[in-house]
Amino acid sequence: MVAFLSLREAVAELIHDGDTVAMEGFTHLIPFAAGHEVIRQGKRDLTLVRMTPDLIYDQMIGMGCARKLVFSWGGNPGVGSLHRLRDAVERGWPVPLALEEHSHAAMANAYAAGASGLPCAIFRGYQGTDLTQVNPNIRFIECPFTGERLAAVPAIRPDVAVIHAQRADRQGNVLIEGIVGVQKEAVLAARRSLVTVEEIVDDLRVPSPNAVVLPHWTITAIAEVPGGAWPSYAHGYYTRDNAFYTAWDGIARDRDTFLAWMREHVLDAPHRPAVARPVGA
Amino acid sequence: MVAFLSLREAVAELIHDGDTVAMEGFTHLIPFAAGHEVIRQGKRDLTLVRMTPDLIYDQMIGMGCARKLVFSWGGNPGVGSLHRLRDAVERGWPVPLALEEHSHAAMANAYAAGASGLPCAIFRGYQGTDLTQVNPNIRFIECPFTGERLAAVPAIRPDVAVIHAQRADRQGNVLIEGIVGVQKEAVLAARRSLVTVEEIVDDLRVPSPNAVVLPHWTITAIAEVPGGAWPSYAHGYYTRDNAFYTAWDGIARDRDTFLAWMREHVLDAPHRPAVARPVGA
Amino acid sequence: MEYSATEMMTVAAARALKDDDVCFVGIGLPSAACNLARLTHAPNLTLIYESGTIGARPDVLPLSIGDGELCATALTTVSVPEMFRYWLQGGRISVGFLGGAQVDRFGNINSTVIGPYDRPKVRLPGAGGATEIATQCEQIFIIMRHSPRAFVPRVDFITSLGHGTGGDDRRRHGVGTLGPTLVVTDLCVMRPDPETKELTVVSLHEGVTREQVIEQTGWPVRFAAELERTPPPTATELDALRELQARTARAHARPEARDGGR
Amino acid sequence: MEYSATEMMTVAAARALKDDDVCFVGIGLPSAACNLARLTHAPNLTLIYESGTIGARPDVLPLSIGDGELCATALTTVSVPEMFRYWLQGGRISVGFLGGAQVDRFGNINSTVIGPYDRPKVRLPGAGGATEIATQCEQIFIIMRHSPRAFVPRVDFITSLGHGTGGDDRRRHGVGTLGPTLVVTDLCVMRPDPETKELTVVSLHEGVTREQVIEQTGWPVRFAAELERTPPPTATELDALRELQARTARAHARPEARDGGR
Repeated sequence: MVAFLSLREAVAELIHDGDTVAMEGFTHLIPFAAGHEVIRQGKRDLTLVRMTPDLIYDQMIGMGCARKLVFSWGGNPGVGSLHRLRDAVERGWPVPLALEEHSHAAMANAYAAGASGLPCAIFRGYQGTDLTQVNPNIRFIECPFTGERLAAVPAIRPDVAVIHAQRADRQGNVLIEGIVGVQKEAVLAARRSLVTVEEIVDDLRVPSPNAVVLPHWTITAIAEVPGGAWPSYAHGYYTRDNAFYTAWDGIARDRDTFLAWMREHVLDAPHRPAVARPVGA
Repeated sequence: MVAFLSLREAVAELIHDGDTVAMEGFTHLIPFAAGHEVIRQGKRDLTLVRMTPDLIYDQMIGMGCARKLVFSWGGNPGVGSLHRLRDAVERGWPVPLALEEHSHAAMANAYAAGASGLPCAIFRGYQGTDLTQVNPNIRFIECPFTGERLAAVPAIRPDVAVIHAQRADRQGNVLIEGIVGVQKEAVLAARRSLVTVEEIVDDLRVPSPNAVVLPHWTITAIAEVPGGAWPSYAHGYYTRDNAFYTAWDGIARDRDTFLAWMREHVLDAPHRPAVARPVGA
Repeated sequence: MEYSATEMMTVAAARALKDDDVCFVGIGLPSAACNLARLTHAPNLTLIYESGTIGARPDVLPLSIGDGELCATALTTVSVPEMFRYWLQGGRISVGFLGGAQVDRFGNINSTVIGPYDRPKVRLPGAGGATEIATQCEQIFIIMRHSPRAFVPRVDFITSLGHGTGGDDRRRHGVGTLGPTLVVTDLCVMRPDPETKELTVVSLHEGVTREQVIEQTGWPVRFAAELERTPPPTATELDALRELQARTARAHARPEARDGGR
Repeated sequence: MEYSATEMMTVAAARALKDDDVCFVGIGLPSAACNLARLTHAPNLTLIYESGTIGARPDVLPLSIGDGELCATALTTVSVPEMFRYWLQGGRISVGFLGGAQVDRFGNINSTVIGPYDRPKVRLPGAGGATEIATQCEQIFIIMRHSPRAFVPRVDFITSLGHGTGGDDRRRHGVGTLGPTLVVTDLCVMRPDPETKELTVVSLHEGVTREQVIEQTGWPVRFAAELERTPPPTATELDALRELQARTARAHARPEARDGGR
């Protein structure tokens, strides 16, 4: 039965030190507020899984929550590097970060395999790339009909999936609309799931019979967190704060500036999503 | 470039004797009018692929269009047997019919593999069933990570996919809504594709950014055929003619009654979809 | 209140479903039982049809697995590949509800052929979703009319694995789910013996004798030591079922109007 | 009309796209070139971003691969697994448009690390979609600024296979697509030699000398026998590009209003 909890309660109950956590949202609907709560609660030794680590994992890595990152593209989209991710990888600050590195195709297939209850995914990929030299979780099988060599990766089965969505109804059914990324797959692949939503409503207002809807019995907990995807966006609610993404480059480049920003906007600001604040730096 | 053709032209140009043809639509949006045109044009030696052969393949098989059927459930849903299919299998009338028989899970995965450009699909299935004894296209592989034995089937890659959809816009983009079955996969898996639609419109009226839409550059030909899914149905246009499905049992049970019905409603009724006619028998 | 054996069977099957079950529904008898459960004691029961409809709440019973009524009343409708990959194989279904032409003493089901595969006496519809429903749902309920032709010592063709050759044979096929835990017929309720997995009569419907069951079963059927009597249908159950069947008959007989849009 | 080297590069890249191409678009320079093509000679060009947006027609350039503008203007938006399975791996894309940190003489691209993988000098973002874009699109166009650090004899890490070690090495990896057929830089246009597959300068932009290209290339670069001059940007091209860039700058600088819905 889905539980309607506060964000603080939900993160405390669902996410434990050492867990494998997938916080998904492909550019859109990134669960930033939930990431900030993970930081405030001082979670440690997480294995973070995410196709595009983005600012949310830059912040969590910079605050020392993670010991391993499974990913396929780790940048600030259209801006440049994730400086906290690089600092952790290149200089072990604040703690060393192990990497398991894939391509998007591999991660997307691995999530789909996780949602499908399969142990692995097969796809045509990874030919001629050096990624096969540095990631032992990339293997190959032969098609039993054609003999073609196909890539295989293990399914992603996180302990917890965390996503942000537009809205839930009072039964706990959730609607996701727009760029839907791998969120449905992440929730279905995970043992537990937390969905933060812009609003909880009487009528889910599903636009079509084929809309992306997660039934309540696939979700562990829902927390209403308006603005919970800022500085990413929620289609139909608010747009992406591209200016903040650009500003983050300056904030995150330096350890002290970063820590000051995190203190002011996350650590000392419990429970209030950062959305209402002016762009920092 | 998608071609807007009459149904007669489209079937003549796209479907050739000996082709492998997948006419899909899972209970909903079954392309009956296109099937009738195939019968009228006297196509022969087709390998027919379809998860649920339904009345459409019962008619085509009964009229001698097919030499092989790849399928997973061959009945008149909720009514009983497909008598023409059984007559072809059990007594070779009007021509013998070879069967390649799967489960739904296998066919659905095989279509998805075809759409994905893969040579095969893997899934967890077929354990302990005798289907593995009668279908050499069911094989097994080992997961390279866990050693688990997983079923494998070849991808479905038809020469032609034929589907019926609600509407197309004048560029040839197609909207499918409701029970969407494996139609998108069938079109993407096929070398050529024919989409019959209820109407061609200026504005596709897409209900959501995540609606099921086939871009025009994935389709070979579009034919406007209002009522083209009757006696199945088109969500938003007309409902399923369950009474006709029930009546079909009596029509198809006997070779002569069947031939008489086909003559009156299909062979001698070129180009007019049967939708407007009263239920036969 | 008088009732038919089919009504008793449908009611007994419906009762086995719990309010929080997620049920993969076959067409025909399973669909009637599942919807009866939803209309009586299990209003939150989630019904999933292999056509892709999740959380369907049909007002009338569908004739096919994909009637418009299912999609129109569902929470959401997904593609068929997604249904079999994310929902069934993904391990999300608690109960798979199946029928078939033959079931054997170990709960294996045949819906493919009577007689040899290459020269069938009767060509049946085939597997559909049943092969993987049988192995991927947490447990399987079977509903079938009792007859010696249907309840056979060994099915002619295993379409859907039950308990195989009995005992832990199911495990030997690499299948971790429970398999058939319940068979409801028009005469009785059967469950697999905990050890041998042979289907055993645990409850006789009102007015049914052991002899009748023995006569209608193709193997020397066993009875539980503490054989129960199935409680007869209540008035509430019968009313709900009959209203559902009446609505359904009216809906399917009607040559339906095309609702235009053109 | 005056123009910058970056403008020349973007225009030259845009020109390579045809009206009926289906283009998988990387963010940054590729996105600018693809949208310029769409706004000039190729109005029907289909742009696909890996976020799942098919047929996007953004009015301003997206900062990320998944800005709301892409979804709002797209024909349809699919899930990311579907994008990589049905659309990219499905063989539906005619041109993949990539950038990177390093490209080598055989068109292999590095966007992973400078230096050794375990002790990187610079940790780059990584593959993203590029690894499979490089092998699954019919052909690949590369757009990168020319410098000896970027145009290297051999990339430190092959993120995206180009022509491997040259010749038919790509085939030896089981890859049947054409791979990089065009490299556009701020100095010139390069194409692989038909035999050796070594990137060869086929056209110099206006005002650029052979010496400049030699200086900015990390290997002894070859020039085509019939070396062409890239036609300079037309006023139409420059106007369209500058208006696009100006709209984009305004849009991204603005702290955007939340548009409510509640």
